[in-house]
Amino acid sequence: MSVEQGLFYFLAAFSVALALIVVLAQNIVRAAVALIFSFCGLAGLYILLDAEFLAAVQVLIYVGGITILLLFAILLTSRIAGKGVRVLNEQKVVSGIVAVVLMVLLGLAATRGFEAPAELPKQPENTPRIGTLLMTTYALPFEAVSILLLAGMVGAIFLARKEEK
Amino acid sequence: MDATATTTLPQGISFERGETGEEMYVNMGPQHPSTHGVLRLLLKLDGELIKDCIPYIGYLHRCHEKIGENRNYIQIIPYTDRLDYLASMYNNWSYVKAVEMLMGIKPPERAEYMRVILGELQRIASHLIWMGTFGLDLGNFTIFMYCFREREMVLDLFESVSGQRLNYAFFRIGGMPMDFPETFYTDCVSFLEWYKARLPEYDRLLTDNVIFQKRAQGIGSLSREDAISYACSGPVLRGSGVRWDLRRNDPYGIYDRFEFKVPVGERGDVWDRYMVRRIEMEESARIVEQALAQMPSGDIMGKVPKTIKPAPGQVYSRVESPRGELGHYIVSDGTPNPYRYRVRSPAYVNLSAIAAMLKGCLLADCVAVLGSIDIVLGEIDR
Amino acid sequence: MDFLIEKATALGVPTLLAQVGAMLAVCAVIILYISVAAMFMIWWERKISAHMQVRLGPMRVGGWHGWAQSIADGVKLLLKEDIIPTQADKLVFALAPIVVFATALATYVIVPFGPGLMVKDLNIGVLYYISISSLTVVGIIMAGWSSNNKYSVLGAMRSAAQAVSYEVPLVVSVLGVIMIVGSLNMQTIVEHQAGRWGPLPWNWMIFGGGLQVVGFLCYFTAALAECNRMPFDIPEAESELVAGFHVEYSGIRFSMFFLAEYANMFVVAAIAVTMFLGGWRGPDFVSPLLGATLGPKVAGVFWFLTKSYFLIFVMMWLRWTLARLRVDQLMHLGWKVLLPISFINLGATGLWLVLKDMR
Amino acid sequence: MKPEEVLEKLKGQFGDAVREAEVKDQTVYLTADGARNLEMCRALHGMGFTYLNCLSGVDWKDRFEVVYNISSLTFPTKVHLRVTTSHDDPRVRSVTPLWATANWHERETWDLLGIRFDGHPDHRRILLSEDWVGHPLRKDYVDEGRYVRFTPYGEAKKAAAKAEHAAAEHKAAPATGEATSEPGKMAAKAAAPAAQAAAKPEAEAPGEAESGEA
Repeated sequence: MSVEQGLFYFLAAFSVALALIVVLAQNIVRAAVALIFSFCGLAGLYILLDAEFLAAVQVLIYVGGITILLLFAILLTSRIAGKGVRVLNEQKVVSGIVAVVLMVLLGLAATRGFEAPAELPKQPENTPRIGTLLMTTYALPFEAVSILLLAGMVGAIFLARKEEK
Repeated sequence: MDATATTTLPQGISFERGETGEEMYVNMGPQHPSTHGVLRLLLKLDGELIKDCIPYIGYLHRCHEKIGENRNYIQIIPYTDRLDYLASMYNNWSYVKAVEMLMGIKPPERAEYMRVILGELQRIASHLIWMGTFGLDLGNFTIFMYCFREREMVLDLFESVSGQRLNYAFFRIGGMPMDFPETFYTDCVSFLEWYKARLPEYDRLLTDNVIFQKRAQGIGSLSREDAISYACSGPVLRGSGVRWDLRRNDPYGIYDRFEFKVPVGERGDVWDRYMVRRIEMEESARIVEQALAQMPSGDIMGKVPKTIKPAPGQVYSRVESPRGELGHYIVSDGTPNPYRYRVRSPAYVNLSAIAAMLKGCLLADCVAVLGSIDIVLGEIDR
Repeated sequence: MDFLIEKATALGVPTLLAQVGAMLAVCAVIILYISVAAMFMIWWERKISAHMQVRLGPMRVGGWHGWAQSIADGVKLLLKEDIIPTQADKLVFALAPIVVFATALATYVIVPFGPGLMVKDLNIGVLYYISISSLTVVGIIMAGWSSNNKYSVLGAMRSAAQAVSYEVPLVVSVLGVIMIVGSLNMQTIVEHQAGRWGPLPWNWMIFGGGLQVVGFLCYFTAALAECNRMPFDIPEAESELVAGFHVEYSGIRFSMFFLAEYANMFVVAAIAVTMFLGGWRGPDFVSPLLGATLGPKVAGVFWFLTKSYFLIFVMMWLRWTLARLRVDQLMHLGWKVLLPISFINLGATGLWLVLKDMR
Repeated sequence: MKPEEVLEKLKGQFGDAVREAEVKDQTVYLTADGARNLEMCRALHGMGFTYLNCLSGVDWKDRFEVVYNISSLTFPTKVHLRVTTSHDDPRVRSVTPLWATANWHERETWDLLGIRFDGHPDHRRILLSEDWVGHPLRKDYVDEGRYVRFTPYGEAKKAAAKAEHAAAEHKAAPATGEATSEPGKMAAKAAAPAAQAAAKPEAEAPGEAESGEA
């Protein structure tokens, strides 16, 4: 077992364990903190796949941006911070079935759907390639996503704006 | 932060109900580095915006006035030191002036000059400490150390005169207990030279600093009418645009002999109060210089009976202390103790206007507004 | 690090052992460096502030100008009782300083101390720094929230808001340099700043390399805010919030925050030097003495540290001179002043590059 | 405005309510009936006396006096107005609507001397804690020697109720105290010294229990 393999198993177990805490934790702030570390574990997995850019963006956007804002929102609405949150509700059975089905589907897709390459192609400098692709082949989807985000931003500003009297 | 904060309102207190109903209550103090002592402000906030403010005072209360009623007239002098402990000379001055008025004593001219010199040096020292702590409130550490350097020099001068550095108890009813030492004149002149050269230094560090200006301008405004209605005095009143200085408008002692400017502000905000004090720091130095030049020789103690027993009567005397109008109201019934002894402390009255100043400010401005009033809790709580 | 691994495998050590051993060795070196450098910086800041304020600062411990004061303070902090408030969330409370310190540690990976002298020459160097530095806020929020103290929560929230707002101008101001160089790799960026600019011996980014003066100023301002340094030290404003997010911490946990703060200061200055001030480039004056292999490395480290510590000195200088901004003024500066300026800088740089290509 | 003019105007308007009047230097010394203090102050305020320097109270054992030191920012005349009120039920009208500064002065006078100001917007103690018994600047105030009763807000009420209960048991509480908003404290204060002394152990008991626990 090489270092890479060992690291992979460690990071995978780490991410899954923390993801479980996110779902099961009674305390919402603790869940958010666990989410952060789970994301970090995923970033580690990306690095093992030589997708360094993706890893950095994962940390920057998901950890540095989204989860921080999440925590911020939790702290601002002080009533839910520090209080216990019910993890299970009445629809235990239904949700359990859905979860199992989803897991089976994903497992099937992972094992049968794609053909796993025998060896990952080594991409020493994938960041410039991503940049070039985004600006040439995928320019249209890229711009479409930008417009979507812009619309989201406008909506957020509209909602947050105070009513003028 | 805490939703339960609303339930900790003390009994008998009710804020007016706001429109949004999303107010929260924050206690500032009594243990807080920016309240300059033990002052507690209960703030009603809408987000960061201050909607209302209730000050709680009295943590240092020692019933100074009751103590005064149980001491004879001379014994009270050292107690007055403890009122405004940053400007003890003025407490002495206001008190002995009240007793002198009650007894019809006129101190000799040389004593009056000594009083003016010591008083104006005290004003410089007090304004220096205010400027330093005000800078500290707004996050500028260095000005604090600079101001303390010069204040130490003033205290050295006072030590050479009275042997004390903080609570001098140096004024006597009818004059002064002892003359200046020989070295005082040269020391004082060299201090003033040094001090006047330092003022532009403070300007470069604090007054001209854009961040500092942004923090001070346009916040904590007190209108002219409000300032008069709240009977604010000193730099707070002058900052609101009222040209009123007891040294000029109701000259006591020998203040009509000196030439000095009375600075006033325009908008009554924190910046105006800052600038008024900043200019007063120069003017006080000018007054000391003039007084040193004019100083006559002669007695320093007037004719005072052995036992101080004023005839029955009452008097309200006031002086312009660094914080404003410091008044003593004394009722005599002919015994060696005052029958009623009341202190009108300027910081107490100025602080009562804080709710008017704070309305509409941000929470972070609270520190600046409080600093601009220049409170001394020893005087407020008495 | 690769160099160490190669040496070790050449000596017959198994790969796995070599890799783990090299990692541990490098980590130990970095921790040692951070501790010593932070202690030095603390002492230095005390001396600088003291001399700016007509004081002397520490004078006793260790003899000459109290040089051992920081060591004494460090030992004292380590020996102090470790107090955890009863109402605190103990797990998060204990983890927070570790997170803050670990992120500070991780950013040292891409600091190019000299030619070839860096822990790992990552292709995504700058991006790595930006993403890791955003983790610090997580630690701060954890600390603020778990302390169960109103003031520390306020401090943590202010800190988070500040870091999120200032990260945007920080990244955008750095983008100009990345566009000019065309790489995120730290060593490549330094290499790009080689050569002369007219009569001047510097082809640095802020000079001939790219005229990124505006970018540098934007970066430096935003970096000050990222480090919570004056005039942006609102999260820990003493006169408003007492001490901000770490008000409940004591002993060794507090010292970790303290070390991380100074470690971050150094990293911020080091990145600024690398991106804008020519990195470790400078006159090589030691090669004649030490030979061609060691000489450039020593000179590089010398110049790199000199430049970095000069920037740190500027940061301290600002701290002891300026007053503190108000929260809304801080946000105003970040969003309405720095961000537009850095965008204009970015656009102008792009235009310049296009025009240069056309010529 | 000259001091004599002020005096003349006031005498013309209020007649007998002005009891003693004297002009010394620039100051008008007046003694007046406490019942008409607000009208008199309003008249002075209308004459241009916009600045209330000081407001104090004096306990003359048989009566209380409230003293107003009023001046103007435009002319040098000052007014020293003393209004008298009874010793059993000292109360005058509040002048806070005229001068905002009177707010704290009147609160302090209530706190230390126990003079009530009708129409005051925020009639609370200011320097002493909410649950203090008595008014220290009164000449007949008996020092408790040791102050052990400070309690947080919620318990202040309880302590006051206890004191009231104790006072009522000794049948010494006069009816005057009942009208106030803080009946417990007033009752305890207005009670004869004997009743107060008897009430003391009762009131002190919780404090001692606390210190015992500590």
